[in-house]
Amino acid sequence: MHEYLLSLLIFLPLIGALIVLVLPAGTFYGRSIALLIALLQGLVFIFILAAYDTSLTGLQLAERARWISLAMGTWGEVRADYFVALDGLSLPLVGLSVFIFIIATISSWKVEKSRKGYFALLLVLNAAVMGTFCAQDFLLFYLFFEFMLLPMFFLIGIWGGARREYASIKFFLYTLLGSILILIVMIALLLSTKSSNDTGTVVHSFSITDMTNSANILSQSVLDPQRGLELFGISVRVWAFIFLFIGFGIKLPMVPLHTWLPDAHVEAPTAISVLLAALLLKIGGYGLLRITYPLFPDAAMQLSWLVALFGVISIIYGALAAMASKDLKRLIAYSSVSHMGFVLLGVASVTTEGAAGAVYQMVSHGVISAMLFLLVGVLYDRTHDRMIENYSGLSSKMPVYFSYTLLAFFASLGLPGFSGFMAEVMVFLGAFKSNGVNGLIHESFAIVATLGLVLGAAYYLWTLQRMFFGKYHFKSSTENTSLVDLDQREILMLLPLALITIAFGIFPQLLLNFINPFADSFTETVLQTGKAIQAIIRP
Amino acid sequence: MSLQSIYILSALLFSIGLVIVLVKRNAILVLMGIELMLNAANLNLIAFNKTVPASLDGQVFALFVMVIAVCETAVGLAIILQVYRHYHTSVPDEINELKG
Amino acid sequence: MLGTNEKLEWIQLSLKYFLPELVLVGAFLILLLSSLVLNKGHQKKSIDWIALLLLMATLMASVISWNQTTANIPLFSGMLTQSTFAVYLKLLFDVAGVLTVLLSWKAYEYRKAEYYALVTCALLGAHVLVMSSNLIMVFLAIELISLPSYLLTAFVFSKKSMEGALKYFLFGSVASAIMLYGMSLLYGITHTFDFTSEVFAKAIYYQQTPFFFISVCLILAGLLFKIASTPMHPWAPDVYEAAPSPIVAFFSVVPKLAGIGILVLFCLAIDLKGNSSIRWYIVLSLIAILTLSIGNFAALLQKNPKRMMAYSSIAQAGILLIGAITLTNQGLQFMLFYATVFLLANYLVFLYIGHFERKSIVDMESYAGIGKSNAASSILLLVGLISLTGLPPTAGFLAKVFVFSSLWNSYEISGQGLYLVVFVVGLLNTVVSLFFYLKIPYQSFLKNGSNTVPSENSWGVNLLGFLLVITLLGLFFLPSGLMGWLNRITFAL
Amino acid sequence: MTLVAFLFYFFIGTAALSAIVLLFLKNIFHAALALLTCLLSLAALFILLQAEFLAVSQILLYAGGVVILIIFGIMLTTKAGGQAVPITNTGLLPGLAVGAGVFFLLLFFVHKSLFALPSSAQETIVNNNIERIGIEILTDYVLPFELAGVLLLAVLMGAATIAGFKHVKN
Repeated sequence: MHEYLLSLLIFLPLIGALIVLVLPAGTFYGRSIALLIALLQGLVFIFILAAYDTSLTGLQLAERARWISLAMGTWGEVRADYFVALDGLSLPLVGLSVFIFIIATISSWKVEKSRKGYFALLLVLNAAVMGTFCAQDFLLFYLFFEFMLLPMFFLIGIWGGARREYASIKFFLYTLLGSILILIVMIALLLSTKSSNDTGTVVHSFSITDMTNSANILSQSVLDPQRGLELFGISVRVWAFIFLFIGFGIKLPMVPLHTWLPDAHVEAPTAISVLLAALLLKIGGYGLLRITYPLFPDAAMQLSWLVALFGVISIIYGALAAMASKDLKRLIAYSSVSHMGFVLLGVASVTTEGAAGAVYQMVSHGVISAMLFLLVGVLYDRTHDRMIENYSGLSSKMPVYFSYTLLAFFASLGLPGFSGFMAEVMVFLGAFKSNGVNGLIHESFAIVATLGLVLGAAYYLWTLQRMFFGKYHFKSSTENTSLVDLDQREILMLLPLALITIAFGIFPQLLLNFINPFADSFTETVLQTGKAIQAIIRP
Repeated sequence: MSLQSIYILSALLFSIGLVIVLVKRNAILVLMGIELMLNAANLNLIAFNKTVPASLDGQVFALFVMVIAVCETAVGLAIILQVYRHYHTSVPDEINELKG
Repeated sequence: MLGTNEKLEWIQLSLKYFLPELVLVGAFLILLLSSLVLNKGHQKKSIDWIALLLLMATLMASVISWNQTTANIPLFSGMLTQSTFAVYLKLLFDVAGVLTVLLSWKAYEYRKAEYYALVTCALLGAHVLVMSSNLIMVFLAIELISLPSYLLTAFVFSKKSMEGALKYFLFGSVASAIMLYGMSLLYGITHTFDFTSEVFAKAIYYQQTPFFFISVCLILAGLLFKIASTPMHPWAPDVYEAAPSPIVAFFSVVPKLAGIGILVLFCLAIDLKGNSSIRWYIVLSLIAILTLSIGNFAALLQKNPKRMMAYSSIAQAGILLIGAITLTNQGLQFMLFYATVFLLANYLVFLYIGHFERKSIVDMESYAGIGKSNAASSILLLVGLISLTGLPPTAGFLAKVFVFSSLWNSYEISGQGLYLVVFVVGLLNTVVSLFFYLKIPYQSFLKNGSNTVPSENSWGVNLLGFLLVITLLGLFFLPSGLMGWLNRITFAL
Repeated sequence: MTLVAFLFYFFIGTAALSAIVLLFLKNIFHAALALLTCLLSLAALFILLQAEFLAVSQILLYAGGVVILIIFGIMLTTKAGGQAVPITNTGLLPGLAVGAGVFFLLLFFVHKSLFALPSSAQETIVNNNIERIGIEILTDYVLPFELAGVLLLAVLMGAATIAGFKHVKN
């Protein structure tokens, strides 16, 4: 049992999807099965937590089975494994995914249009997300990464709003462009690294662990730092870093590659917006921490300032664009861009605080953004109108809704006592420290980024003032819409989210116990390997 | 009596065949152009064979080319006949159901 | 020189290795006879079964000869060479033949026996073509494929299909005449037709002249016509639109792979193990780049699924060429892997294009809303298109990764900038290809159809589609078995 | 100049002339006759090149087969009233330019490469050419021979099927 926990986590939803597809159409079982599977995953995750040892660094609960092993004559052997495991980076994100999928399934309870397909796709997406966070083999990771694309495309394209086709295609193309860049680097890595435990013939392994170890780089290969291959005057290793950075940056999303996000959010149904914001964006940050930085530490040390710069641009631009938004959902989408900028800044600092802060921010933003999108969904369900200017004085009409919104806004703008505050504080600490510790990024980045906090407070408070305070008024084309307060199902979704933000805000140790060992080893490996490789390049 | 003049004739026949194929708008005439090109090749094969008297490769090849030329003509005319039945013309320009 | 008796003995010995082709000839004759007996009356339906059994038998014979073959064996006085490479391609052709019969099941009833006989004849041509080591055989085999192909295009007997057949015929005959002229010039240079012989190699080694280059280019023109590769591709869209869809599937796989096969063998011969002073990889790379780009960009504009697939198959030929240009063992093995996957995915797509065609869904637009009324079919079609695009989790992805990896590896070893250009163009084209491959799924899932298409009982089609999908997925998750087979193939001439 | 040499150049001349005429004729039936002239001149050249069997085949297969088929085709596809369809050209000048280009290119390279070769063109007179061809076809070339048979059968059957299809109006 113990050793199959992760596989269970990944394959449960796939089995669920099959069951949903096989069941006759027109029944209501689909959503029940989806919920059942999500809850079972919750159970599995509790077992995982019990089995996970926080005192250890490195991968745990590993499962490894030979998947592809091809003898390639002069090439040696190409090997890909089914290799899943957890560490302090994966575990919080897996937990977040399990939790968010339960919420998203409940939130999809009232989907009317072809239920069977919807829940089947939701379950497939579930499996892909779990797999992405667990995979420790590059090919396996890429497989799950790509596999998220189609379910998401159809979920937005079929169940979305008025401009769903445009939004889904834009989403698809952006993500695909990113994944092709990642693919190029994957091929280069495959050809340039060997497995650490090979005997005699060269074994080209996809294992990320093997690729991280700079001793495994084959001499005279494309990515060999000693060979120092250049393309247009820039080292191939730097190119590879840039490709990966762009590929994951699109997912994150980072300004200026973010334009797919507002459109996708505005058109997607509520549950899908929740998944998109809470989970899919995290894959960008996860990729940076898992692949981009550890695999190209030398290039990372050269270009961290660029990563930080894009982080700060995202923070400021996202906040400004949020302020200018008239549509509530678009506002929240842009606030996501702003918040994910902190992840970039944290990663770029390559300090324990910064890296831990980045992971913390990912989890925290996952919870808070889920809450925000659910709240928008609640309002949209009732009035089919998301324009901020059409509402005022909602607090008197929907007091419970107002209190949840207030809480979510405060959490999002980073008020102390909420998880967002902890995350942002850690990122700032890391960014300030970085120049002194490793000299990667300048303090000014951190200072400019604080501007993002001020702007965040400004647009949230302004929105509160416009929508909830004052005299009740609702301008609508259909007059007889009744604005009722939250029902039990909605509270069931929102309450756990609210509790979790508060819990992580007050007891950061809950999360940091898992994250810190990872953040330490991440910082150490990147800095040491980076310096070692740079020493090779410039002796 | 030199082989050079044969090569020149062959090149000439091939070029004329090519021009007919490119220029003429009648399927049957294009077919004739193709026959000219095949014959140019045959002429080459037989002439080159003269330089290797030990074998008859070139001549045998030319023989197969002739057989295939007959096959091609038969197939081509069968198709042209059917096209004519549908379109009442054998001029490809007037046949344009398929959008290019 | 061998005496007549030795030659006769050689012929007798050769027959042992010639079993699949003999079965094919037998199948051809049986089908001809049954056309006399069975075409009238209600026994017509048995023709499908007869053809299926005969082609299955051919497949079995090819499997047997695959197990027999370990090294290159010259057959029929050196006219042919039996090699693992050829036998593997023959296996692919036979699979394609069986699938063609299954796709034609219960359709195109008029003159069915002749129809199958012509398919058999073209298959025979493909078999012989990939074994050829003599230009006479190359020419004859290409005609054995081409002439039945012209006729098969006409087998819808409509105005359109006749026009397609005429265009195909005229273009094809000109191409083969040009190729023949090239062969005659090459004969003048080398004084032999056997391009695997030492005489040939010696002759061209001392004559790396522009004249030699031109005569080879003329020959390549004919081969590229069969592959439907730029600049000899313009016939493809018209023919694909006109021909019966099982035949289109056949055209886009069998002649193409046979053409690639002989192109590889011929290029290996003229490349002189890299000693040629003419850099043939440059020519092949340029052709591959052009083919890929023209195929993909032209496919974007198409409104008819069959025309779109025509351009798609042109682009796929480009990727097959990418596998071939390096002329290394590795690249060619991956090219064969790609060819296998391409065959399966292509037949899967044409299975459904033909299936929907019979429900009079011909245009892209008329696919709108089919995802609802024919959910199973649409999903299986989607998998086929995804595999052609090269996205996971289908074997198409792995195949593309393999082909591009070997290209990259060649770049790394040789440092030829051109390989890198091909690499980049190839990857960019993959993005472009996504736009048109997903057009049909886009219509069928995201658009609402005005008139709902009846979801008729199509379990037979879906069963076949499902099997193909399972194979495509299986090859992604467990490619080791197939790669193990391909590793047996070596390309020493 | 011997008689043989005279005949040689004479037939080269007729072949070239009839081909050029073929290019400019306006009547398709006359074009077929020009093609026939060209093919027969080639048959004569084959005899002079000691390829007698080929010459006979040329007359039987080309003159007797191809040209007759083509004339049948012309007769079946000309419009009612026996009026032959006038032949039209498109892009005659560019076409001619391409043709001339190809011709001079071939001429240039044939001249450079082949004429420069040490001429091994022996004027050996082989008496039993026909016998040798027969033996070669049934030994070395038995496979192509048989395959050509299969091809002929397939083509006859296929062409008959296609040509014999009667267009039924719905």
